[in-house]
Amino acid sequence: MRNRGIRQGVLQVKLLAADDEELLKLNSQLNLNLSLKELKTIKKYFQKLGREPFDIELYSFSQLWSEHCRHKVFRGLILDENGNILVDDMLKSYIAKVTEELNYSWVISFLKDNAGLISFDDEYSIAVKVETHNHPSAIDPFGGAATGVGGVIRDVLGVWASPIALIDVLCFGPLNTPYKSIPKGIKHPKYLFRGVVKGIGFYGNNMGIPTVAGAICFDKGYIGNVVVYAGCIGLVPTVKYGFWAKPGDQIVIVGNSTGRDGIHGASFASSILDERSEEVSRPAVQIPDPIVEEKLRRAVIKIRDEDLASGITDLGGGGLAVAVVELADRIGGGAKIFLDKVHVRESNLLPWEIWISESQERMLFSVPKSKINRFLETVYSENLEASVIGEFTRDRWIRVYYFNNLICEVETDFLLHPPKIVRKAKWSKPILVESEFEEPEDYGTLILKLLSSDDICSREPVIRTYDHEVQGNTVIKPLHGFFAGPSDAAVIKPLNNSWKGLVISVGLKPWYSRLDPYWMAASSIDEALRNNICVGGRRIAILDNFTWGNPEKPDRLGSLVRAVKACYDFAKGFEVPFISGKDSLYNESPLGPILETLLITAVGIIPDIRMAVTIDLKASKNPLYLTGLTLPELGGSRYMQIIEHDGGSVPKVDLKISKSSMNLIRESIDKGYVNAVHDLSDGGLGISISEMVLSSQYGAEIWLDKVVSRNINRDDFLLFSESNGRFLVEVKRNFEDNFISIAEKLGAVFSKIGYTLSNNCLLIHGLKGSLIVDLSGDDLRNAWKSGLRA
Amino acid sequence: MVKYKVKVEVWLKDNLVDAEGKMVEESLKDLGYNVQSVRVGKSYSFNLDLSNDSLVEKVVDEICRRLLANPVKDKYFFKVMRYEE
Amino acid sequence: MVKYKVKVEVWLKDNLVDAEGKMVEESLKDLGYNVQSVRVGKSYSFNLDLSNDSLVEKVVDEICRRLLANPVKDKYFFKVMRYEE
Amino acid sequence: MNILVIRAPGTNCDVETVRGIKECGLNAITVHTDKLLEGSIDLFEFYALVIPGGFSYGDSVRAGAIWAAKLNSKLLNSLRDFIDDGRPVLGICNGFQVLVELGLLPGWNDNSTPSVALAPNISGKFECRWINLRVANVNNVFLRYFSKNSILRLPIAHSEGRFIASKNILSILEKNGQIAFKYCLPNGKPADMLYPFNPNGSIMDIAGIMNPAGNVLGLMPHPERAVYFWQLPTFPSNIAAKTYFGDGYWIFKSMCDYIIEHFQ
Ligand SMILES: Nc1ncnc2c1ncn2[C@@H]1O[C@H](COP(=O)(O)OP(=O)(O)O)[C@@H](O)[C@H]1O
Ligand SMILES: [Mg+2]
Repeated sequence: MRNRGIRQGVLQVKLLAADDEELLKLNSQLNLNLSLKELKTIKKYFQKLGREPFDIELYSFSQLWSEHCRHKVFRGLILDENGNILVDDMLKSYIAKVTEELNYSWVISFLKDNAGLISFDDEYSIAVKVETHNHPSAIDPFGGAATGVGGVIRDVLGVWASPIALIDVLCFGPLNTPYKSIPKGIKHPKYLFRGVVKGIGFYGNNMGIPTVAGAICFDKGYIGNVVVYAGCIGLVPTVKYGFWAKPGDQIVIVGNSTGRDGIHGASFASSILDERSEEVSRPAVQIPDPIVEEKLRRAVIKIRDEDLASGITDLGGGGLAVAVVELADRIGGGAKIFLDKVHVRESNLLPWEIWISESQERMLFSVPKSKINRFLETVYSENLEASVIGEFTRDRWIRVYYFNNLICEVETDFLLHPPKIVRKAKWSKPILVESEFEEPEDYGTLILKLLSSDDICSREPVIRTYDHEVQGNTVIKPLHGFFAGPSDAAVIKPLNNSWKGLVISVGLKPWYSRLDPYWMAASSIDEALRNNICVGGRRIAILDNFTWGNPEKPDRLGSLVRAVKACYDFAKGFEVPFISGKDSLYNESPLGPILETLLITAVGIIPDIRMAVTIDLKASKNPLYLTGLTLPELGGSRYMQIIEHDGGSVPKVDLKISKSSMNLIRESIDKGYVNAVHDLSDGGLGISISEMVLSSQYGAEIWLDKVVSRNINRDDFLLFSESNGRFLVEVKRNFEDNFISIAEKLGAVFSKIGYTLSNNCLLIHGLKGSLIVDLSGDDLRNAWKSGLRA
Repeated sequence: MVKYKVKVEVWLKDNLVDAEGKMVEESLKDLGYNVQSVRVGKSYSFNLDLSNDSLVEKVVDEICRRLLANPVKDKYFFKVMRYEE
Repeated sequence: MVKYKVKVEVWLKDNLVDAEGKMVEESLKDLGYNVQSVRVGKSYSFNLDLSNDSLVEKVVDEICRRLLANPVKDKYFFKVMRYEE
Repeated sequence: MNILVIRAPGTNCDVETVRGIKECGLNAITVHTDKLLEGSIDLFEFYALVIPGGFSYGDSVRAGAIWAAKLNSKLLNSLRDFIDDGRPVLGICNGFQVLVELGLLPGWNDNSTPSVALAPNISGKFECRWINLRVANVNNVFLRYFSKNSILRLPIAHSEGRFIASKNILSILEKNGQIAFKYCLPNGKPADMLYPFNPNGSIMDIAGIMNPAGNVLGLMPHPERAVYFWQLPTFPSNIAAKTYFGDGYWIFKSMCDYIIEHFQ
């Protein structure tokens, strides 16, 4: 099949005469991860060129046409069971459409660059990107998670922004999963948890970027596949964001030397984990070195401020191959690359390995010839290595040389346009039996049990291992107040001469996917926005990150389409644009597909951080209001999980109720009518009120018969329903009337359910009027702080 | 049950640039020592209990490959010694 | 000029809790291995050129005290071996 | 009257440190260590030296060791002259580690091998949290705005902060009044090694020490992260109390006012 090529280190591959079977054999021999249709398209292309390809050319396709780089499924044509078109290009028809239709002037760049950009004030913009790094973290949790953080930081550097905050969202199997139940080749959740948390902290702490928000959840749907999302937020003077590269500009690679680590990362990220993954995939895992990236950050900012480059991009999935081709495309041209010029870390690298290596901490620049000396001086002054490896050309060809031999010559356009894929999707509503059960007797114990469960308890053992204060701009911290209670969102004050702040929050409700991925997505959006609004956020933009199973299976794709459809419906309904996102598919293991997971990240602004509101109660004798409607929506709730029942109805989103609730909170924060706000989320009213009390020196007394609800006549449903669109508010008593009149003006659903107390305790009266919960702040705190000891 | 004392050393493979080693080399030169080819590795020592019939070399090798070393970039050696309490 | 190959090992003193060792121990236990008393150390290997009359042990000890170990918390061992190129 | 904030690869708290100093009315600039070693910048143009936090050289060998070796090779004598001249030197977190590795703290002999150490935290983890500190001695350049036994709230963020010294050394430190801060309970009682009040297992709860003359201070907590009211974990409740500055501000302010008085 293969012949020794004439050129050193390069093999010519016999493709032109290969039949389908031989193509597939070649595919697996070279580890290309391409489909037959793609292989045939490539074969036809080389028939047209009239020559056999070199291995490096095939590897280029393997990277550039990977799911990871091209979003083939999201861009594909999806048919229903009968072969009718369900949707063509989900990215365009659902996600981008929201942003296009809303057409806000403050959205600077969406869904096209390394990160999405929104304006912050007249001078600055905010860049945001969230990445998944599931596969590498499953194999090597420390290295995988660390390089996930490193990669997303480079995405933000890749739009000339300086990183100011990080977020991480992690999903693991239950920590108490029995060892015996774990298939071979898969690591225990505890091991993954420790390694991932350590890796994330390692990278962010070393770089000096505060990790300010995130989420952690546990579910048996993650035993086979772990989820690691890492996000980065950056700040850039708006005029400095842009791309000015022209043909003739020099291509410079800066940073770490290139090695054999991370070869095939992009195609690995689009394949399925199995028993062999640990051995086979280890090479795909990269080695993190945050100190090099710290130097890169300084260099990028200097280069930006002194206008020394005309373009920048990170070297991520697919390495040089992908970065060079994409930049060439943005210029509308091609590129000439001399691979022997790349600074390498090991001596015996093959040219194709240099071309697709994913060694970390490297960035690619285009530099006008006239500035190249000053550019290099700047880079060297930070003790970084750099190599000029080629230049951009006017003609639309990618030409790669190795010691004067031309070893790759393919058109830019062809490299960027894999054949469109067509896939079948189907979704059928799961048949769930409604379970019936008695009301519990002892609500106090139940609340403590929920508070101490791994899903709800304090994330302190994790959060404390992340530096969330470095840079000195973290106003609302993930754990805030005298008792370090759980914040709904983080607030950053990025500029010294302005009180304006940035509000960062997340929404994550994957366990609702079992009931309906549509309402799972809607609930995630509602939660991300709620959390943001609680502290005073507004003008919110969001990001979507999907983690799903094998899209070649119609049921997996069917649920994906439903979730993406909800993203359109509710982002549009809430009038919040998508500015960036990412999908990670093929998350499968011998245990089946991963629990379908959508992370919504929300970034808002607050005009003056001095108005920011936290969840801790701030005085006694103030009224406590609950906004929004409580429905018997306990499907997938934390309550049902803890009493081990399935079924129930999934929380839906009523746009009108949610929006009026949110507007009420925002206006009352603006006017200074409220002291504390917390949204109702995991564990419902019972847990939210507990969290407010355990965060403060004051207490609360509430009456469940005052809660506005429909079709509920049980205390447990009132306490633990997870209906969306609800907030608990401590209103300043002398502004109570003002609060009510805003609520009425907005047509919000709301009621006064109780008061704050001077004693640090929680009292809850049930429907029958009797006291069903009587707990001290210490009881609540001790329970809440007792969990997550891995 | 058999008890072993194990010592493992993990080094970056020889053909890979050792960034930490270079840094240490520079510092030692700054301090006036005439050193070359500095490489930095990690050492581990631990006690290991095995059931009678397991092969200690095989288990320690597995430990190295799964946790202590990344076979793609690292080389490793180990020594085992049986002991009684 | 005399040439030496030097190997140094640095470990936290026995009476100090080795936190990294504890973490490694937990991870190994998570992976199902029955290990105890894990300790983690650092190793250095380098070549050293000395003028004929200097005492190699003295120089290497100085290197350890000045850079590779902090004698307040670390213990260290080294081996030196003369070699010809 | 400029203050020098030096950095090395991996330093990452320089920007907010400069900001904190400027808030007190003096100017501060950040300079790469290489510039000082090359000699293109002269230490004596500055009236104080601040070594900020971060992970210099990736904490290779051990935290602060490589940076200390760099400074040791070319600058140690100038640093000693600088200190003998009464100019303040402040080491924060990684900077504290560097001062210890250089032997400039405790700073009572000319031997540059360290006599104390900052070992990995006993928890085995990086710890980022707000802690309480009790001021043990105010007769120095940095703590003039506090009284003895006042309680400070500052954040820590490190993985190698466990202060270690022999009994003998500890008794000299105590005798000389060189212990600047100790970790304590919120009510000011000794933390007595209790985690997380003593967050890293430091012997005698020691969080910071100084030289006998009181112009060199090293501490694990980060004053630059406690300069403004909005950086404090008690925000927004503290707005009502009209506290504008946090305890970190007063450390910088003390240093700056000292410089103005002594060198202007
Ligand atoms: N993995 C994590 N990394 C950083 N911060 C986290 C992480 N997990 C949770 N947090 C933070 O802890 C606080 C409480 O989290 P959580 O209880 O999940 O909040 P909510 O229920 O409002 O989503 C939030 O500020 C959140 O950002
Ligand atoms: Mg919340």
